[in-house]
Order: sequence, then C-alpha cells, then structure tokens
Amino acid sequence: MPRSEMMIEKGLTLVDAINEALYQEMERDDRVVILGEDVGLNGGVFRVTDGLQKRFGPDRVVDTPLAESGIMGTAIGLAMAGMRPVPEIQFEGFLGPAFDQLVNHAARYRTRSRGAITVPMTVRVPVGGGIHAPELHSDSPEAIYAHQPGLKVVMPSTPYDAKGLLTSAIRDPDPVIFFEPKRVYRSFREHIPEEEYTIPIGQAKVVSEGSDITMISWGATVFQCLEALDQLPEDVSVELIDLRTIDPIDEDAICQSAEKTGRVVIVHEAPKTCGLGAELATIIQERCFLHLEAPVQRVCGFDTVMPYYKLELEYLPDAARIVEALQQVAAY
Amino acid sequence: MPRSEMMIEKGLTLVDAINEALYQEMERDDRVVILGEDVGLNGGVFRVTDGLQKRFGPDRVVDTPLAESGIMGTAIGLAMAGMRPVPEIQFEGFLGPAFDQLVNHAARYRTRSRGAITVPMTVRVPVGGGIHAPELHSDSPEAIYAHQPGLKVVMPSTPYDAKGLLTSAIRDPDPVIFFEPKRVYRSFREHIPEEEYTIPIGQAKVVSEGSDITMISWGATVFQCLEALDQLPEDVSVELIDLRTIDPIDEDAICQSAEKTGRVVIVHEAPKTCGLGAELATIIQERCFLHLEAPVQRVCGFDTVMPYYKLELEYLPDAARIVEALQQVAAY
Amino acid sequence: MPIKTVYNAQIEHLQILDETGKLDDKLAKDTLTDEQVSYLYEQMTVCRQLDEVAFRLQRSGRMGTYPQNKGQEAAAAGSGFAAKKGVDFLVPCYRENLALFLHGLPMHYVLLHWMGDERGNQIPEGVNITPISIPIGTQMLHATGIAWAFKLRKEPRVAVTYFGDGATSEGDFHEAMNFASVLQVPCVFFCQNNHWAISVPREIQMNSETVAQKAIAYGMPTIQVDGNDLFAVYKASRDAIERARSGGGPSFIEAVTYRLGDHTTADDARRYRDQKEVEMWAARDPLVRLRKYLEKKDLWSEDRQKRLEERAKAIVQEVVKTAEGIEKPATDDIFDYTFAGELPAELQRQKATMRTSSLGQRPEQVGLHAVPERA
Amino acid sequence: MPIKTVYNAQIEHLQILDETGKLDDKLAKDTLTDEQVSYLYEQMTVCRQLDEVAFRLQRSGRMGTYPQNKGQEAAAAGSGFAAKKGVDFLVPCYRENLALFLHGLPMHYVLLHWMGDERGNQIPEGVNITPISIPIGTQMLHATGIAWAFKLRKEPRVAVTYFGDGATSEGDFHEAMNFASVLQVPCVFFCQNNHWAISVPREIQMNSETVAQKAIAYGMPTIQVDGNDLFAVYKASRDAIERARSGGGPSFIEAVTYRLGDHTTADDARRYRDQKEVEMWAARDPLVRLRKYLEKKDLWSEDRQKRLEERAKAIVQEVVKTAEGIEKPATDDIFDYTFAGELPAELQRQKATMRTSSLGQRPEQVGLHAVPERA
Ligand SMILES: Cc1ncc(C[n+]2csc(CCOP(=O)(O)OP(=O)(O)O)c2C)c(N)n1
Ligand SMILES: Cc1ncc(C[n+]2csc(CCOP(=O)(O)OP(=O)(O)O)c2C)c(N)n1
Ligand SMILES: [Mg+2]
Ligand SMILES: [Mg+2]
Repeated sequence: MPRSEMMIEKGLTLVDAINEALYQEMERDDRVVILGEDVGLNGGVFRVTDGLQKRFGPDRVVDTPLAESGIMGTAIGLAMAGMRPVPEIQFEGFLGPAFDQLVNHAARYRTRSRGAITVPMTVRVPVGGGIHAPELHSDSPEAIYAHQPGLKVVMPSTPYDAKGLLTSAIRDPDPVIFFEPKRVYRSFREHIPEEEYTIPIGQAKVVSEGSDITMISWGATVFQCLEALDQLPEDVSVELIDLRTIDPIDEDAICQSAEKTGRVVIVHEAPKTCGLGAELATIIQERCFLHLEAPVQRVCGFDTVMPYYKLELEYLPDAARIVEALQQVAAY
Repeated sequence: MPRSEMMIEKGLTLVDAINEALYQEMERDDRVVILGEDVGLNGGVFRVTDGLQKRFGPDRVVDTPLAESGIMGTAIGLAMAGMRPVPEIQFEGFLGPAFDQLVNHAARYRTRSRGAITVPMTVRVPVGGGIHAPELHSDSPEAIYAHQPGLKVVMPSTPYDAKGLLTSAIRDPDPVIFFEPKRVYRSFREHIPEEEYTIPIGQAKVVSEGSDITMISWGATVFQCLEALDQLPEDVSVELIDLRTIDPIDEDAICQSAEKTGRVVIVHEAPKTCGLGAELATIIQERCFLHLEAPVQRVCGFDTVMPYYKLELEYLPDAARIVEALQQVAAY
Repeated sequence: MPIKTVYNAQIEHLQILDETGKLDDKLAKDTLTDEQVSYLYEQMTVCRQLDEVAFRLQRSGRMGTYPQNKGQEAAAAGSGFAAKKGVDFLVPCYRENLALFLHGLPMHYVLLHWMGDERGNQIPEGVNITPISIPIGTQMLHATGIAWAFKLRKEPRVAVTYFGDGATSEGDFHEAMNFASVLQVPCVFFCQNNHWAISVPREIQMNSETVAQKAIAYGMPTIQVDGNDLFAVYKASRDAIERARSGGGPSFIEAVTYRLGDHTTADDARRYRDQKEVEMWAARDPLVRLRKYLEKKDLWSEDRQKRLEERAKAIVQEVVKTAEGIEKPATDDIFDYTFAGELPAELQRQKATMRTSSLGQRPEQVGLHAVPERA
Repeated sequence: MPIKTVYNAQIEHLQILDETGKLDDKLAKDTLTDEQVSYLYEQMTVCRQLDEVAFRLQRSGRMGTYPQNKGQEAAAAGSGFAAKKGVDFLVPCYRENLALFLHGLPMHYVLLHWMGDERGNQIPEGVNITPISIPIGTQMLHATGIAWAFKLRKEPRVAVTYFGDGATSEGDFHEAMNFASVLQVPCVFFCQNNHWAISVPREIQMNSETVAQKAIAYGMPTIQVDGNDLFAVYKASRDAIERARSGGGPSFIEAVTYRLGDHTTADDARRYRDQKEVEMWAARDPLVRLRKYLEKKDLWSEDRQKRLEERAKAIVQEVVKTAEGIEKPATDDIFDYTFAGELPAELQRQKATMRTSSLGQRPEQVGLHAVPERA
C-alpha cells in the first residue's frame, strides 16, 4: 500500500513496518495467505493487517473461527500443500492451545518425513508486557519455542528489523515464529526503505559499541537497556547487543563481544528459570570461560506468574534494575 | 495391595513403587482420584495403575475419553472443587494438547485468585527415550514446565524416590508434574519400605560422593552416568547428584558440590538449547564463579528432533559421551 | 434394511416474553413471580449502569480494557437466578456480571479485576464462583471437573458455565461437552450467542444453523432460547439445572442475544458491523422489553423508573469508590501466591532482593569491588 | 410461536453387501465392477498377510510396536479406492495401510516406519499421502489445510483423512470439522469406528448414539455405513469425494467396523474385552464376507483362493526382505533434516563432534590439560 503522509514524514511504527512487509510479500508471492482471528475486515486487534483484506480479498486474508490449534493446524496443512501461510495468534497467551500443533507437528515434519514434506509458514505473535493488558496478554514464551528443535524464533525490536526479518521469515522454507513486542508497536517511528529488503535470520545486531560490559537483550527490553545506559552514572562503556533472532542464536556475535569485555549482563522479560538468558549465559561460560571477569548476570522476569497490570512494572526488568546489574558486574 | 511374592523377594520396580504409592494414598485419602486414558481395567499402558480400579472402583479410577486437554482441564476442576486428582498423560508427547490447561490454568490459579482457588493435583507422565517406542513417545520436556512459574516438577530415578516423591506430590497443595522415566520402569528392582513415607520435593540426592568433578543428572540418564563412572579409566573422583526435583531446583546441593569440586558436568536427554542444563550451569557460574576450574559442561540430546528408534541411542547421551566430557572437564 | 435411519434430532426454540412485552402465560406458569421480575429488572438496570460507568472509567484512564455486558443482561439474570446461590457453582467468562452479583460477588470485584488487580479474583468464602476468565473457551472444562466432584461426593449441586458463540469453536469446548456427557455430571453449558466474536460474525464462526445443535454431537439435551427474554432464559436454565441436580446429567442452552456495545473498550465495532443490525437488536433490548411487560402489568411507573435509575447511579458510584479506594497491591504479592506455604529458596531470594540473578545477593559476593584471585 | 422447532436432523445407515454375502443390487448399481471387487479382495488379502507377518516380526524382535489393521480392510479399501490416485490426497493415521498402498505407497515403507526409521515416512514424489500419524486426532487439521489449499488454487482435488472413534474426542477433531465446514473445503472425514480406543469402548468414549451425528454440530453432510461392507464404504466415499470435488464442501463418514486384533503388539486385548464380542465380529470379517459374495457370483474358487494366499505370502516376504535389507540410517540423518539448506553453526558443530557442549570442540580449548592462567 502506498505510504501515508505521516509515514513519509515521520517514518514507520513497528506495526506499519510489519504491515508493509506483509503487503509486499503478498504482492510478490500469491502463495502467501494470512489467517487468524479478526485479521480481515478488522485488520487485527492491533491493526497489523489493516487494509490487507481490502487489497487482497477474503480468500487471502482470512478471518478464522476462534480456535488457535485450528489456525495452526490448518496453516500447517496449507504449507504442506505448497502455500506460504502467515497465521496470526492474537496474543502469546493463546499460543497455548496451538502449542501441540506447533511443537509436535510444524517443527517436526521435515525431519520425520526426511524432507519429503515441509512446513514453510510464519507464525506472527504479539508478545510481552507493559501495555496494561488483561491476564495472559503479557507473557514472553520465547524460550519454550527455542527449546524445540526445528523451529526458528525471531523477535525484532525496531521497524527496520521487523520488516527485513519478517520478509526473510515468510521466504524461509521452514516454520518461523515471529514474535512482535507489543510494547514497541507504536512507541516510536523510524525511517526505513520503502522497497523490500531482507535481514538474515540468525544475526544479532550491535546497538551500541562498548568495551567494558556486554549487555544482551531482545524485543521490548532493548529499550529498557538503552534507558539504563542513559542513566548509568559511571563512566562504563557498554556494548548493547540486540539478539533479534532467538533461535538459532548468533553465538559468534555474543561470544566475540563477551571475550572483548569479559563481563556480561542479559536482560529479558520472561521468568528467569530456564529462560533464554540461561542458555546465553551457559554458551558464554562454555566458550569464553577464560575471558570472563565476572559471572554472567541476568535481569529477568521473576519466577512468578506474570502479574496483572497494577504490578506489571514491578515485575518487568526496568532501567533501575539493569543499572544495578551493570554496576555490580562492573565492580565484581 | 499386598505385595507379590516377587516384590517381597526381589524388591519393587519403579512401576511397582508408583503403584504402591497410588494405592496407599487412595487408601488414606478418599479425595484422591485417578483419571486418564486406559488407566482403569487395563491398568494403564505401562500397568502403573494395575489393580487400582478393581480395588477402588470405576468412580475413583476413571477411564476418560481420548483427550488430554479434557483430562487436564477436568482434573483442574476436580482439584478446585476439593478433590486430589492424579491425572495420567499416556506419554510425554501427548502433554502437547494439555499444555494450555497446565501452564495457563493449573499453574496460575493460586496466583490469579490470590489464594482463593487452588489446584492440588499431580500429573503423572511417562517420559524419555530408549525403549524403542514410536515417535512422540521419547521426549523430555521437563525444561518447558520448569520455565512455568507455579508448577513443581519432579523426576525420580529409583523406586525408593518414586514412592516417596509421589506421596509428597499427591499431598502437595499445588500442581506437581511427576515425570516417570520409562526406561527405568522395569530396569531394576529395589527393596523399599512397605509403609508410606515421603521425600520432600526440592531436595537433590548425592548418589555417590566425590571430590574432583560434580556430575548432575536426573531420570534415566542417572544410570548412564553410573555406567560412565564404571568405565572411567582415570582415577577421578566424581560426585554424582540425582536432582530428583526439577523445579524448585536444589541450588544449595549443587552449588555446595560445585564449590567443592570446581568442575561440573550436567547430563540430560532433552535438547541442549534452553534445556534444564542451561539453568543449572548458569546458577553454578552465578554462585560458584570463583570456584570454577573449568566451564560447566553439558552432555545432552542434540538440538534436533528426537529420532525414531533406529537412531535413538545415537541421540541419547551415553556412557561414552559422558566419559569424554568427564575427561575433558578433568583435564581443562 | 440397507438404508435406515438410525438417529433423529430436532432443536426447539423457546420464547415466553415477546419483543412487545407480551407474555405467554401458559409457558410462564411456575416461572418468575412479579416480585422476582421487578427485582431482576432492578438488578439488570444497575448492571447496565455499571457498564456505562466502567466505559467512562476506561476512557478516562482509570481502568484498563473492559467488556460491556450491555444487551445481554436477561441472559445473565435468568440463568444466574435459576442457579441456587450458595449451593450451585458458576464458572463464567466475562459477559455475565449480573449472574456473579446474584451469587454474592461484591460488585467492586469486577472493577478491580479490570483495573489489573488480582484481588478482583479473590472470591470471598461462600461465594461459589470462579473468577472472570480471559482465555476463551477454557473454563468449561473446569466446570465439568467441578460438577464431576459434586457427583463423586453425591452433593446435590450443579455447575453452570458461561461462554460465547466464539468459544464453541475451541477444542476445549468440545472436550468439556464430551466429558460432561460421558460422565453424566451435573453441569449446564450456557452459551451466550451474541452473534459476534470481536469482529467475526456467527456465520463465519460456524456453519451450523443453530449453536444448540452442537450438543447433538454429545447426545446432550439442548435448547435454543430467546436470550433477551428473561422468562425463557430462566425456565430453560431452571429445567436444566434441576435435571442436573436430580441426576439427569448435563444440558446445553443457547441463549440468542446480542452484544449492543463494542467487544471491549479496546474495540470499535463500527469497523466491522452494520449500524442497522445494531438498531434492530436495540429494539429487542432485554431491559426495554421487561419494562414494557412490567408496565403492562401495572407493576411499574415512570416514577419508580426514575428512582431506580438514581439508585443505580448511587450504587455504582459507591462501587467505583470502593474499587478505587483500594490501595495498590504490595509488591510482595507478586511472589506470595505462587505456592502454598513457604516459598522455595530462590523465590525468597528474588522477593527479598527484587533481583533475578544471585550475583550480588549473597554475602560473599556483596561488596566485591576488585577482580579477585581465582579460588 | 413460543416453542418452535428450528432444526431437524437424521442419520442414515447404509449397507449394500450384508453379512451373508448378499448384495442389494439396486444400491450396488454404478459402484464396483466384478473385476474391481476381485482386485480389492486380493489387495485386502495381501494386507491381512502383511499384518500377520508384521506381528511375527515384532514378536521376534525384528520390528517395534505394530498396530494390526485386521478386520478393517474393507473400510480402507473402499475409501482409498474411491479417492483418485495421483490427484486426491490421503491423510491417514495408522489403521488404513491398504488405502496408502492403493495410492502408490510401496509396502515396505509401512514396515520401515514401524522399524523406527523415518525413511518410512519419506513419501515418494507423486504419491499423495502424508506419513502414518502417531499422535491421535491431530492430522485432520492438516487435511483441512491441504483441502483449503486445493480450494484456493481452484484444483479439483480432495483430501481424505482417516481417524478412529477415539480420535473424535480430541479438540483438534472439533476444530478441523468446524474449519472445514466454515471454509467449505473439499475434505472427507473418514472415521473408522472400530469400537475401541485401546481399552476404552465406544460407549465411554462418547455418549452419542452414533459417531456420525457429531457432524451435525458443524452442519456437515454425514452418514453411517457398514464399514465391513466394501460396497457401502465405496459408495459413501465416492459420493462424498465427488461432492467435495464439485464444490459441495466437506463430509463425514462413520464406518462401523471392528478391530479384530489387539490395539498394537504392545497390547493384550483380553485384559479388557470379551471374547464373545470378538467372535461376533469375526463372523462379520470383511474378507470372509467378500469371499462369500465372490463365490456366490462364481467369481471365485478354492483354487484361486489358494493361489492368492500363496501370492500374498510371496509378496509380503519380498516386502519384508526389502525393509530389512535397508541399512541402518546414517547418524548424520539425525541432523540433516532439521532445516532446509545449511545447518546453523551450532548444529553443524553438534553434528561434526557429536557433542552438545562446545567445551573441547574449539581449537583453543582442545588439548588444554592444565589449569591455565586467567586471561
Ligand atoms: C484462547 C483465546 N483466544 C483468543 C482470545 C482473544 N479474544 C478475546 S474475546 C474474543 C472473542 C470471544 O467471542 P465469544 O466467545 O463469542 O464471546 P463474546 O466476546 O462475544 O461475549 C477473542 C477472540 C482469547 N481471549 N482467548
Ligand atoms: C494425542 C494422543 N493421545 C494418546 C495416544 C495414545 N494412543 C495411541 S492409539 C490410542 C487409541 C486410539 O483410538 P482410536 O482413535 O479409536 O483409533 P484405533 O486405534 O482404535 O484405530 C491411544 C490413546 C496418542 N497416540 N496420541
Ligand atoms: Mg460472541
Ligand atoms: Mg478405535
């Protein structure tokens, strides 16, 4: 769709960027179909698919019945039969009913059929807390899907990355979960290329270079990290890495930085225990053991159920907690 | 049920021990009900519930329709209404359809209702590979459930532990997942007390003491670890810890050992990435950083889909791989 | 016989009070007394007022997302009233506030819930309901389990569970219906078919002529009722509940109604539905219909209406005050309800330090400010 | 009208060839030719032989768990034959081997699968089936999706999916049926009601009189057929498939049959079911019935039967030889099909080293045999 005045002038939000990638991929490849709850006329509850049904018709942008396993399972069937489905799950909490189809079917079909049958689909899922939503609308389940072999997991934090990664995901011959940090959906705008482009899945990005501490994050907490850097009183040079892809992990990027700094802080919203932070910390101690000057430090959600919104900001890692961690790691 | 001749003479298998705990808890507390596929007349596909329907009747040992979410969801309802349900999921692969009820409901009810409504239930699930089963009958999903706050996760490896931990689980006021390593179901017998006893959830066990390397495992791989110790040519003193409870993790036990030895190997069947090994390794480097002489080493399943049985022994950690890891950690 | 009919079924539709406020006296026999009708009309009016105020609270930033019940009050009232308070158990979603209030839930609990406060779910002792449920279609399994417990303990109690037309598409709906029927538990499945699931109309939610016929799949008694007709809803619910109580097993009720408001305050229904449809249903508003009936029977007056409206406002104002007067929960609450009894050590540590990594939280690590020698 | 009937439904049962081998000629018109019947009888016999041999392979430790199809061959044959080979798409579970063979799957693939070898799922180009499916009730959603793709691309093709009576209890069954009906995709849902789901009889799997009536919930055409009657199965399947092909949407077929063997080789059905029931159904064996019919029509003889049995033995022997002759897969196969294209670095490392921890796998770490100075 042609960009609006606002987009031309002020740039695109994350929502706009995703919408543009969907639009361009649907233009480019008529095997791409969107399915999900309220994705059609309503344009999705976050308006991410706004205008697409109008442009591509109700056969390619399909309002499904209210059933996440149904959405995932039929998307798998569509993909097996040569389409490029892009199912939307309305909130990450509702991945639950679709878990079995995703983990036990989508993720395994290539392996179990020794390549005879494949599932090229991209599952879009808004993720994370901080928007004052009701329960089960604020979780961060990325580690669960990273644990499952056969899935790729992506979580961009900027409009530029979102457009390029979503384009890659849709073109990927295997299932990709594309997590969209809803706290960032409309939090800022960015000028990004209008023409299509891709960003390879599996490459982290150095947001800001530094030499004393490596800080790794992804999704919405990247911005809490940036806030922390602003607040950091000491003269500490922090290298901030936005993972962008959750799985496969860009081990080289994080280890290179960890070897340089010898001190690492990892920040994520999901509960600590068995979160992705544990995997990253373990990789770093495996590969950079002799370079580490301090234990790898995690700043995560607590090992409690994500609270309702009155307490969500106490739960989510914020700049203050991140600053404290940076200071402690620096001083270790 | 009175013990058989065989049991009196040669001891109990893991299956026998679980059956005995179920029997005794059902005798003791008439709120305890068993539900699941084929658990009744058939006694479960592994015969774990053998004889219980005969003894306690079809109202307390219930063959349900073939629907795991239904089993989990109605068990939650039973528990909310004051019963002590012990649902069985026939194989860990079929936890998939029950995932949502387990993670988004059972795990959260106490927190979301601020204690007004609770879910005292024990979900029994055979787990793990190595028995030449069909696909989706050999996975190890414990890390996924450890990641979810509000659930306790247990995995005993011996008849003695199984009986005591299952008894604790059934009496626990909160939901517990009780994973039963099927490879161990009938692999050996052990003499255990006939009277009821409990083992506290959350306590690891030192299987064999040692001073050079700490080795941590749980479930069936504990026996691969023991095999490795037998094969270890060098004169290395290994402390083997059987975690027994996956969540909450007995951090003190593992850190105490790690501080003593400075070298740690973790062994599990699940895929490496975001497996429980990552959490353990991270805890150890956080708490024992200054004591570590080598990176914590993981011996796990690969980050691939669990293969069908012709290749399952290549996939599963075996004594050879464990020995190699021990040697490398010792030599680091 | 090579072709034979092996099964037959039909679905009945029940209406007692029509849109003009005319009552079918024969069918209405032994249903609601005049007094009960007036009482329920008043309760419905208070609920409508709560909806209006809740909407404004959200708009002014004093509350999060809120789903209005507007237009569906008769369904909640008739069914909730048919269940025995203090005995039966309600397992709701979020569009039957009135049923919860009728069973003793203090009104401010609902506001607290939508204000992002779990204490709105901390159901008081003796109130037999589960909290408002956000994930669609999952709670009916809990209702089946609760009813099962009643059956096992031989208690003459019934679980009534509420859900929308959209919820019937979820797999859990199917499993709940099947378990309930196989186990013959005392559970009533009450579907508020309000024609929409956010922007998805009933016709693309399902391809069946009625929602009620879904129960045929389970061999379960089923009926379609005019959901904006308090009498029909009450009668069908009472019959189903009493059948369940007396060992007759579960039933399904489709209450045909309409969501007069947006899906929630986060929604704008004009994007996807026709104003004409809304107007048509506004004419069938259960409150309007009931008032017509009461007026016809000379049980109501302009004056009573005015006083009721004022009272409703006062009540709701008080409720808002109560909800807003409750202090923000303590941060400790994040931790304290994760498990019964003493928290596991790591959770205690997280709670005490508000930290997730143990670095810096242990005596031997605190205060280390230089790179130490290796141990 | 205050009480009115708003929906009516009935379920028909179809039988064409009865248990004595007598055919209803009128109903049989335009179904199967003599030649086709003989051909399918032969195929069914080969399949029965495969079952016997597979059982022995398992017992002698040469194969893992195996589920016999015994008793259900007519259901697989009639439906599989009704679908167009090379055009339509079968989405099976595990109890319709013959349907797969009729669509071109080499027989040894099935053995390979049960020998724990993924290459048994590596369906050859041009064979339009998905592999045998172990998790119950999940594959019908894939069939719906495949049929949906056919509809979107305007291809005159149909997906036929198989599942058991037990599978209808899963939520995914419900969602697949609903999606298929709402989207009006060309999909045929073929339920082999063999009366048991392992040890659970149909009556405690569901409380409905028929399985067929489950389709009423979705407004989907549905029929119950004698599943041991090749003609009835063929006719119902063909009608449903051709209706789907010509844009008439999905259908449901309940084939009433019986599992004559144990659930799998890991099961002992004597623990939970009555031998009398088994005997009653053995008398309805689809092979016996078909042979009676062929004999009545003078299309069969003792001699042909003997030759067929010998041929079946020879064929199956060859199939076993092929399956057992296939070498153990390479260990690399564990890794190589995880993703298309080049493996991610970490997986390459795991594959190259058969190790999961990077310790010792990197040049600078290999060979470190003393505790080094810290960097
Ligand atoms: C499992 C799940 N999927 C999706 C949603 C998002 N969602 C919230 S309400 C709703 C529509 C519900 O429709 P219906 O069941 O008809 O109830 P109504 O809102 O009309 O009362 C959806 C899709 C959810 N809350 N839960
Ligand atoms: C999701 C799931 N749950 C449980 C099982 C274990 N299981 C294997 S076959 C079976 C019974 C299947 O019954 P039915 O659908 O009637 O098919 P049949 O075996 O009778 O052909 C069960 C419970 C499974 N494979 N998948
Ligand atoms: Mg609705
Ligand atoms: Mg069956």
